[in-house]
Amino acid sequence: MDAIKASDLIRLFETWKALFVEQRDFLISLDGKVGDSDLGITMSKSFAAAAEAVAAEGEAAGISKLLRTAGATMARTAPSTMGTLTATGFLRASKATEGAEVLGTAEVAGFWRAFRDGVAERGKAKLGDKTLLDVLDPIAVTLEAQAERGASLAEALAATSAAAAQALQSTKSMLAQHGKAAAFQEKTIGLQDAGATVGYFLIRSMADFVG
Amino acid sequence: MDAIKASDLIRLFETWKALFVEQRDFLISLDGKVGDSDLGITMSKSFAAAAEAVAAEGEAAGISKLLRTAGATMARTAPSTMGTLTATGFLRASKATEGAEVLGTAEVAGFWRAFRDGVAERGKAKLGDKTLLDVLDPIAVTLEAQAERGASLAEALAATSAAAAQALQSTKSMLAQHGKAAAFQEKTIGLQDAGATVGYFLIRSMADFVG
Amino acid sequence: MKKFLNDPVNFVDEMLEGIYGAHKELTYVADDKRCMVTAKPRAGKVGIATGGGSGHLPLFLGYVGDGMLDGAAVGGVFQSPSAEQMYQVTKHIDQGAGVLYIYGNYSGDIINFDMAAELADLDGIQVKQVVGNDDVASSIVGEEHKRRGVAGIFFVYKAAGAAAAEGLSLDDVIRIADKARSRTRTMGVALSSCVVPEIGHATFSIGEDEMEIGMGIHGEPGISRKKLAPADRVIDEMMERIFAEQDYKRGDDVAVLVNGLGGTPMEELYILFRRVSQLLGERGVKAKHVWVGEFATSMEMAGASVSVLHLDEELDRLVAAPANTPFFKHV
Amino acid sequence: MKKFLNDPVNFVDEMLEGIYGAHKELTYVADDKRCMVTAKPRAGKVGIATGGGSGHLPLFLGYVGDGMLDGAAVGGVFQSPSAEQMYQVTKHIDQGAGVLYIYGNYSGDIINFDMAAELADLDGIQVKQVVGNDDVASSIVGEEHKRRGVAGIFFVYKAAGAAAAEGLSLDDVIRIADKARSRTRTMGVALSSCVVPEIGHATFSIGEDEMEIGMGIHGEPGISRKKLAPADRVIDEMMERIFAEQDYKRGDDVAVLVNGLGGTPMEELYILFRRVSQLLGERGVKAKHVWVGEFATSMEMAGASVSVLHLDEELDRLVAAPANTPFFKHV
Ligand SMILES: Nc1ncnc2c1ncn2[C@@H]1O[C@H](COP(=O)(O)OP(=O)(O)O)[C@@H](O)[C@H]1O
Ligand SMILES: Nc1ncnc2c1ncn2[C@@H]1O[C@H](COP(=O)(O)OP(=O)(O)O)[C@@H](O)[C@H]1O
Ligand SMILES: [Mg+2]
Ligand SMILES: [Mg+2]
Ligand SMILES: [Mg+2]
Ligand SMILES: [Mg+2]
Repeated sequence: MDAIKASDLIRLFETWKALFVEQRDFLISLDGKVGDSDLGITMSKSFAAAAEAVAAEGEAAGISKLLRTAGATMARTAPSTMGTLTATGFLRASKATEGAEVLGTAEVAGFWRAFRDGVAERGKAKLGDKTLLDVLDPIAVTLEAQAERGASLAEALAATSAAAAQALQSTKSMLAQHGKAAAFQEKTIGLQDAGATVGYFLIRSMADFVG
Repeated sequence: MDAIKASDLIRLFETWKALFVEQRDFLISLDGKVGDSDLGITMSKSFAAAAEAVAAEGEAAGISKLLRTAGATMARTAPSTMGTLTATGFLRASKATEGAEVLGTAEVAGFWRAFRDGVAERGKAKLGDKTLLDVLDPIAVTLEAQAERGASLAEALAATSAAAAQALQSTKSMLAQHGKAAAFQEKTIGLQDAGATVGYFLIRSMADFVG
Repeated sequence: MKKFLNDPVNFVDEMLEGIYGAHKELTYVADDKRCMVTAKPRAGKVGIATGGGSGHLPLFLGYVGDGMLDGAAVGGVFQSPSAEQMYQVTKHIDQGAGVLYIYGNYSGDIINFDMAAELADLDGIQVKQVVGNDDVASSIVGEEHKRRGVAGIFFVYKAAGAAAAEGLSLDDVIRIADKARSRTRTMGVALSSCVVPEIGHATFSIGEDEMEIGMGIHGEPGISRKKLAPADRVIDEMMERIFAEQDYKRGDDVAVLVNGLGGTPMEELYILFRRVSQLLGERGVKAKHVWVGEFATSMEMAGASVSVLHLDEELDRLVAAPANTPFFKHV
Repeated sequence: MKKFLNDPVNFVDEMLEGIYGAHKELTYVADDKRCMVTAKPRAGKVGIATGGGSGHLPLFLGYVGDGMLDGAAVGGVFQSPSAEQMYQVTKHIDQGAGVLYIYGNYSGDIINFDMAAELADLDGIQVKQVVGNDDVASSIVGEEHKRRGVAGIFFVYKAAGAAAAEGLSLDDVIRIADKARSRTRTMGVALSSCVVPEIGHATFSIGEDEMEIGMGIHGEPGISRKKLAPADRVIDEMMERIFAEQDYKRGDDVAVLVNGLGGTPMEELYILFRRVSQLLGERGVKAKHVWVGEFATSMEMAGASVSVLHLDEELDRLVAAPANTPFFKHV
């Protein structure tokens, strides 16, 4: 597809919901290695709730309003670190897409830039701290470059998904500085970050969705 | 030996002490089947303490005084059901042997009669209730009969030990009415009573000691 | 065995050292830490003593204090204190108005408390006894005298302790203790065993998905061992047996104690209480006083018990009276 | 998993139903049981709120009551409440004198409390924060801001709660809370894992003869995993780290909290306290206020922590002040 309409966004949330049902146990065990095992639960819960909320609201609300609903719902249903950070991300994306009828490459780039900025402000992590941000930043940067060179949405997201995959790999060599993982210090080296994994899943799934 | 002197009694307590060190685990598991597993601990503790106390007191104190010391020590160190009942038994045996220089067959019979009566009064069990009393009573009865027919101490105790062995076997078919075992009801059938086992061990060991 | 322990032989005495170090309002007599008494006895008051095996904290000694008990003798883990120890406590707490023993129905304790009462009698101290037998699971109706005493003894302490604090006579305190005893019923359920330190392994074994309804606090067998059911169904079964014991009428008041056996977290106890409360509500019976927590444990045993005291006006007042012990405070 | 449970999804809400049923002095706002407030707010008083994940009873909501806190928002097991829930509690407990948040240093909580403070600020409510970071094991000296908050937060609640009850201003209450925070140190040790109901299996595994010194209350890794040592040696190691943190002089007073993580029986906690008390004695430091019991748990986890608050005159007075909450009473 060339651009994401409000009705597509509702289906995208359905896709994300299914994604986290599928990845629930994987994320539980990933977070369990250097965390508290809740990530699979919070993500599957929050995306399920968000998908239902946006479906209930309906496409007539428009993209920005749907994203706001998704963010607010997630903040309520899964107020873990990642739950609140992704909620913040969607709330900021809602602001960034105000007035947009559809999301083409430029709008999607704006979406993820705002998402990244929201997570960065709320979480106060730096790049390299082994967090979600280490995937979100290359996502935003890649999408901006793709938009600048006039790539189609499918092309842009495919490239971004690949960049995110690589960025996720890079988190393996980082030392966790935040959240429960920070306590594990050296033991986190060699492991991919759980939150970054979620970031990668989101973008890959979005790329598959439009591709 | 023909009769038990004060010095012998001190050695007999040594023997009993060794007996319960040896039987500790067996009694723990026996009491564990339909009770709380403490019998091996309480018996080894109380006879160790009693043996040390009578040794410290010395033969000059005389038999009755030594038995009193043993009983009082046991009451203090192992106030479980069996601990207090055996303590009561030795205190009563002390009364019964007042003035006795040595314990021949008649005195030993008096010893165990008093022991049995003490346990019966303190514990309020009836014969057949599957307790220590079901071995103590045949012990007292057999010893009296042996004394009446003028048996030597070794003979009398050998016969009594055999009677006690049989009485212990008989407890297998009884239904426990007292203590923790009572809760197990039918499950106690087929098992020999733990307290009765202690009674049998005491008399068998006494028989071996004089034999 | 996963315990914080030094030499298991010293388990009880080191625990007691810790308790006296932490709670200066408690002291002991006869140079024996196992003979605990309150540091501030009240002249003329009926003395109340309890005792029993260690391993049940806050039972027994945890209830020594204002509005509750005056003394407690404790033995080794799950073992009775000696007659001599109880006698020493008795002598100390008698303030001329007599002494009441309140303890659980276990043969070892009975034998030793009987002996202690005899010794105190020789000194001219009037001693009476009320023996807790609240455990419904441990014998049938009609054979209540065979039942074990478990967590429900808390209500007997509470009522009798408040009565004694009010200055009532020994006869009145006995009457009230006995009334609280006869109107209290408990049902327990165990999920795992405990480990007696000197024994070093589990007292009994129970499958990973099993529970035992009615198990005693030393691991005595219960009524049935079955697959662990949802919390609400466990309570339904337990409460059915409790309801069958007394004539609870609409409008009646009860006091409820949901007691953890040691290893079960508080969160679960409240989930259990929630269902107890629903069932009482369905019968129009009001849980006027509620306590949820650990009141009589079996060390690390996972499990819980529910005790219900059928109130009358007098018990209502006494149960609500203030109390202040190191382990139990009511304001 | 040996738990009293219905549907694990309802674990927290059923627990809360039980708590409100048992403790009428507690209520909630925003039609949300997870937004707990005291039923009797005091006009003009600085409001104190806390919050955090469920599964730590009596933390957090157990300290809502006289002389302690005014409200608490709780989340799912080991999960932060939402910013919205905290904001609702904040709005309700603000009595015009401002609100202080006291909570533990966990990223999920910080992110949500920050958001709540922003929301309250828009309403013109003055909100300040003191973030507990007492867990010595979770970061080195010099990096104290990275340390987790554990049981020692009890002392921060106690001191700040007493200060607010005395009618002190928000600035004074913050100063006192921050002082209590900065003078409190905790070391923990875990013997077994807990089970998050919705996950259904142990959070981590640990050998039958192992312990982990410094483990966090959600199973975060500690300093060292080793063979379970005698209780006294465990305390020696823990206290050595605590002593290294502050300049304790002969004649100094401290408050001590020996906290069970849930599965460890009280008997063992007193054995641990005994050794703590000996070590303090050797240094001429007095344990002026002592609490032993369960104050911040991890459901059924076996283990314990020791918290030490280095007193000064002001903290001494405030820690000793009366308090009365459903889970904690001090008279
Ligand atoms: N301050 C932060 N900023 C951005 N991301 C963070 C931050 N702290 C943690 N994270 C991310 O959150 C992930 C863990 O999320 P989650 O399991 O929800 O945390 P918790 O269970 O501690 O609340 C980490 O893998 C990391 O990517
Ligand atoms: N009332 C009683 N009279 C006589 N013997 C008894 C009585 N009650 C129990 N016993 C004996 O005590 C034995 C158990 O002793 P013990 O393990 O010390 O009991 P507990 O652990 O209950 O204190 C039983 O096997 C039985 O022989
Ligand atoms: Mg997590
Ligand atoms: Mg026994
Ligand atoms: Mg016993
Ligand atoms: Mg516990």
